[in-house]
Amino acid sequence: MSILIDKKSRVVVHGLTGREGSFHGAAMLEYGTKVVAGMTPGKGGQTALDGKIPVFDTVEDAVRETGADTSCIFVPAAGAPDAVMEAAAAGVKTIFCITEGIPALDMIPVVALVQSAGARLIGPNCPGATSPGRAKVGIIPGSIHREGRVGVVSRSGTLTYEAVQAMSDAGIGQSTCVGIGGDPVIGTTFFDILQLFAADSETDAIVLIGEIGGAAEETAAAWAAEHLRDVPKVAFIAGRTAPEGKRMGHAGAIISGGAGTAASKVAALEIAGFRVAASPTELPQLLRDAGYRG
Amino acid sequence: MSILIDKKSRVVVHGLTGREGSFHGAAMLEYGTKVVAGMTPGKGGQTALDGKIPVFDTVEDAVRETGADTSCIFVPAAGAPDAVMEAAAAGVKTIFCITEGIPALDMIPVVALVQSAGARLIGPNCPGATSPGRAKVGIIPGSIHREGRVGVVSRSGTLTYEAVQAMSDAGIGQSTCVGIGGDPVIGTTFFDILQLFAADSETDAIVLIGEIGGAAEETAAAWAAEHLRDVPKVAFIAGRTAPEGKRMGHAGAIISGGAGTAASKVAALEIAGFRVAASPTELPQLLRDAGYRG
Amino acid sequence: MKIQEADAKSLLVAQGLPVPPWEVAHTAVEARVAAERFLSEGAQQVVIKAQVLVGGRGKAGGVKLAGFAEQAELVAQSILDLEIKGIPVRKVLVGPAADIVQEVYLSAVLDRASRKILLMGSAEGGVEIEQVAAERPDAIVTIHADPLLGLQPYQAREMAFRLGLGAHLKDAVAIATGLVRTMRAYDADLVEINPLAIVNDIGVDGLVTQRLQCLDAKITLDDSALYRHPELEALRDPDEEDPADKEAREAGLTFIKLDGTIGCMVNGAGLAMTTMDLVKRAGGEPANFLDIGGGARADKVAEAMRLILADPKVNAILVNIFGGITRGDEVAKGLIEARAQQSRDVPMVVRIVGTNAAEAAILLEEAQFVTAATLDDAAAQAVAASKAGAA
Amino acid sequence: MKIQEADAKSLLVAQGLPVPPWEVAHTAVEARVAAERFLSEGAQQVVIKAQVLVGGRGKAGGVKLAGFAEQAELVAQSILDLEIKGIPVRKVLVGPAADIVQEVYLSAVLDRASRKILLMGSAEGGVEIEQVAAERPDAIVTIHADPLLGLQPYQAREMAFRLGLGAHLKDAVAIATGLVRTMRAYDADLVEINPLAIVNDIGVDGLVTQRLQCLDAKITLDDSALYRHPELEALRDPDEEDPADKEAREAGLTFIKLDGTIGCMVNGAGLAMTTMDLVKRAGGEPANFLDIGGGARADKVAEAMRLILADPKVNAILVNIFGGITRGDEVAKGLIEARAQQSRDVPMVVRIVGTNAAEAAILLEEAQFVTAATLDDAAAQAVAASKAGAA
Repeated sequence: MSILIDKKSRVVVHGLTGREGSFHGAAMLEYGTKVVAGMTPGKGGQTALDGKIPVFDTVEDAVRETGADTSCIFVPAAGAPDAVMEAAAAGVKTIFCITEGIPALDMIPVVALVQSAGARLIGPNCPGATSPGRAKVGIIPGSIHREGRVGVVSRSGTLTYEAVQAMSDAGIGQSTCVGIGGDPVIGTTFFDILQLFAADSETDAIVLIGEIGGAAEETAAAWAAEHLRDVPKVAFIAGRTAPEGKRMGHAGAIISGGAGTAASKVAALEIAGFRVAASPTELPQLLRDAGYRG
Repeated sequence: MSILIDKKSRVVVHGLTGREGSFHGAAMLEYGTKVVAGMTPGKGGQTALDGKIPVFDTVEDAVRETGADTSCIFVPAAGAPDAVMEAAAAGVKTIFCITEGIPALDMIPVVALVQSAGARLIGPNCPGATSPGRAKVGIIPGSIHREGRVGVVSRSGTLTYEAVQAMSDAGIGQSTCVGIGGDPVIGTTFFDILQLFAADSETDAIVLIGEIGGAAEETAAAWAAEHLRDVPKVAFIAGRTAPEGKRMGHAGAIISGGAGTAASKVAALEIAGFRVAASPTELPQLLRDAGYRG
Repeated sequence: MKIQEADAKSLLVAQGLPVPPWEVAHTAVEARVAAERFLSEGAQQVVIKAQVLVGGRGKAGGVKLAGFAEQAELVAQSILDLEIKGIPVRKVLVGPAADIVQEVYLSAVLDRASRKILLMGSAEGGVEIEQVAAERPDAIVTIHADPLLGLQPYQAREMAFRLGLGAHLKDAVAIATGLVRTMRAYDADLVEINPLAIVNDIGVDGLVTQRLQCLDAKITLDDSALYRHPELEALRDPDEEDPADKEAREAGLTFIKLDGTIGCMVNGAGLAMTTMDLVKRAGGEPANFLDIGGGARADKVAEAMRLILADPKVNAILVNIFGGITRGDEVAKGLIEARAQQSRDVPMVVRIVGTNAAEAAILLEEAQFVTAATLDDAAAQAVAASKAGAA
Repeated sequence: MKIQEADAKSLLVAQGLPVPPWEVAHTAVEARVAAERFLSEGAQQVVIKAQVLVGGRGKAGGVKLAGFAEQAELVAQSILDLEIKGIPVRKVLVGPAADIVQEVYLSAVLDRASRKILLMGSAEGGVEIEQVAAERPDAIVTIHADPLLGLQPYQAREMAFRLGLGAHLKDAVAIATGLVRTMRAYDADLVEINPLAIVNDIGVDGLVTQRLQCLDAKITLDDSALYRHPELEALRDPDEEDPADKEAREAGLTFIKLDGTIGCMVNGAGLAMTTMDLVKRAGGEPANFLDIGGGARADKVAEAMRLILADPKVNAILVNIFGGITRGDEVAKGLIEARAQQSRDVPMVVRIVGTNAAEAAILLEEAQFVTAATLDDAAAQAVAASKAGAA
């Protein structure tokens, strides 16, 4: 099954006619993703990606004309919250917001509205998701993946690639890899993704890649301790050497008031039965140690 | 059963220590309503109605200490929307807002929030409701009622009293009388109340008292035509002589662009099987004509 | 509260919306001066529009063009001589006539049914929206603003595309968003632009560009919210408010003058309308709608009586009070007091039921008032008295 | 972005919150002049507070009272001589010392877990909220603002009552509402008042009244939102920002200076932290956090290299690039260019994988760079080089 995206996902790319949108839109298409529409207000009626993909003025038009059910948003920070709301209002069920640098307070009403619309938002400031061999949405390089049965969830971008590459090199494939984003206010948390993996018949083990800041890893760990007791699960936490009070690149990666440290996250994960790697390269071995035979 | 309120309803009166709140609070108590609390910020710890009723600073306190499940709001227009939201957030399930003169746009978010909290708002600018012999909430004089099995719903105040008095005088009692309020944006419409009456085992007939403005009577009539086919139902519409473009006292009572006329409402009701009275005094006879034998 | 087109345009301008310039003229000479200004600034023609708070100005001859200043004076005079739906035209708006490429309709309105703000548009501008709604409902685009967050940019874009304004996307979005902002800024029930037009604009360099402009504006304010916009009270047009309405408003009464002979004094808006309806049904004509409100005391009753009697056509009075909050004896006292002071003697039928009705009955009997037990009776008696007075 | 107490107070004042007056002094003499002013205006004592962007000023001796002007000068000098958590004190805030009746804690903070604004209060003011949270979590009152409508008046009232501020209800509501408004007005992550105090206020008539005042203020701004508040950029304190951080910011890089010897250049924040962690694990000390971002081109790489080498402690460099958006060959070109221009020769270990890694490998080999295949390897090599350099 995989989670979030699969061969049937029909993707509308917001900003497909832009620089990033066209580059990654083409990569998605090449990977085999059903990119069915582009959305750029004022360019409705045109086509993109060498004439292969129709472009619409509104998401509503895109949904009606192409049956799009998944959004991939590449619009600038000032317009991205509106883009998410437009997608949710048009009935899109899974919305990936790749855009980084969105003011955190802007996302508060957006997250609430998306929830009440019954949709799911991944991100913002996330690399997207790949269900290897099926489809990818976002900017994760398709080449690093290998088909398999380990679910990967991460707050990071390139660090995720590092971990996934290490797994693929070791012969361990993935059911779905999801980057949930490094911002303080995101639509989907570790906790949400673990729930989805728990319910996925094609995911047999979990890799969680966290970082300093907040308490999302701890919350997810507590849930996993109870509901993923017998599932092999490993983790990596970035930022053991990060100083307090500094934002480490991601808006959400900051230790404040002594909370959100790597140590507290590692401890919470270990208590919950995760094996925690000291380097991403250790993840494959730890998966084996945890009993994963895939 | 009656609808909205009954012997078990536990009422917190917002503004119980004020002039209107204390007058009508006392009348409710005298009628037998379980008035369990007052709410006036800054007067928490005091008592009202001759020491009989405790007063709280917040609705949350009132709910926790007294189990209040019904609010009756007498606070001024500027504070009433907040009072409604406070009640809904505190878990109150049925909220009567008697206050008149609330700007219409203020009520838009309030109605949406109350709905999402799973509560019901009656009003604003409404006289409340009485379930004769059981309880009354609001400002309808208790003396005009008679226990019985006719459900009365109205947008008006004194006109409702007139109609109810005529029914009581003719020996026709009421299950519940509800004034839904004369404002453009109200929490509960004719349509909602008809649904409640339809589901009420102790309501055998319907009296609907409408007035010019909007299309709420037409909407309710269309529903009643289908779902209350065999229920005796009568109506009265005020404003046959009202000129176009003037607000007839109620903020919502205005004919604009040729829509919302008494004639269109009477026609819609008659098509839906209502007998429409030319005077409130005719209502009892029309009920009999419609087959009501209560 | 309705406000004049010129005032509505001022509010739109304050919210940053594009409105062509205008001047208000109370005389034909003022209109000519204004026309001279606009013609000298490059306008090919000026438009002169009656400023009245009723619809259908165009059909009534209240909107005309003029190509030169003298013509503007003549046209303005002809409009100032008009009476539109009974309202004498006391002023006109003068502005440059637009070179219209395309007209659409756009409004933000409080939608009772959905309990949301509704953005409503139609690619057919310049005609009455009610007519479009009745004849071709599909031609109307409706978009509801989120009840909690308001109109979102994507909604404004969608409206722009559906009205065929894609070539003016940014401006159309700003205008649609601006209508809702205007609505919220002033607590309006309705902000209507009809037409919103794409116009040819000739620059100083002689080049023609196209842009969007709000050529007409209609705004209705929420009376209940005026307390928090004291500055808007100044937009109430004294020319078009009946002096009695104004007095009533200041006394805290709701009064609407009508054409009949039977003055009505009632507590409660629904009952007041019903009382009018029953007067009519009994063969009479109500002279007014008058709601004295809940809990009215003697002084308010006296003031209400004064207002009713100020209308010389009134030759009978019907008082109908159903006491709830209002106490019947208070009203009775007010009536007795008012009759003692009243300027002229008019037959009165009084019906007081509900709270303290018994006490009221004693007072009224002592003072020898004519009373009635039911509303139907009261209406019949008042009509009979009015007819006797007229005979 | 953190801002100084004095600047935070300015923002609160702009939002209408009650803050006692203050002056900022850069020298002891300036502090004395300010103290003279407040003492002459009736203050019994003045308070002098170090202005540094780190917590724990009080414990470090950075907050003191003075009863007369000369004492203020001495105290100010002693504070200006301090270094608090490594930050030299360059200025102090001087203000009248408040006569405190009761202290509470109140803040508005972005709560990630609930994805809402959280209003947080404690009847125990003046102490660190983290300490209260750890020791007596029940003493903390938390109220979440509605995600769509914001903090409602009833929520502010509830906070006021639960903090025991019922006697100052109106003011407490205005302050609580004002904190959230401040947060939204400036896109702050945190607006904290600690303490919010009931103070005795002696009027000109000598009568003592009690009122609420914000005695301290801490505001953290959302860096992502600074683009729409250009005026807030002026509040960035140049005294406390590392010049390298500033240069990096202006070049569009994310750079945080640390204490070690191994310069790190990485694409992506998570990977950059991981690279630092692995350097440490291999026995070295990272000199910086540096994220060159996605899609970085040659010029950005060269600028990043310049920043790293500007730190004289750096004696080895680790470049770790996982190409996704970023193209490995672009980075390789940038490195080659940078090395050609660099001021001093420092051993460098380069690891480039992902997009266009093969092309990068060819370029790097031609230019005779030391490369590594895995991150663990790269870290080990860099640490070895650093140790060799230090020896």
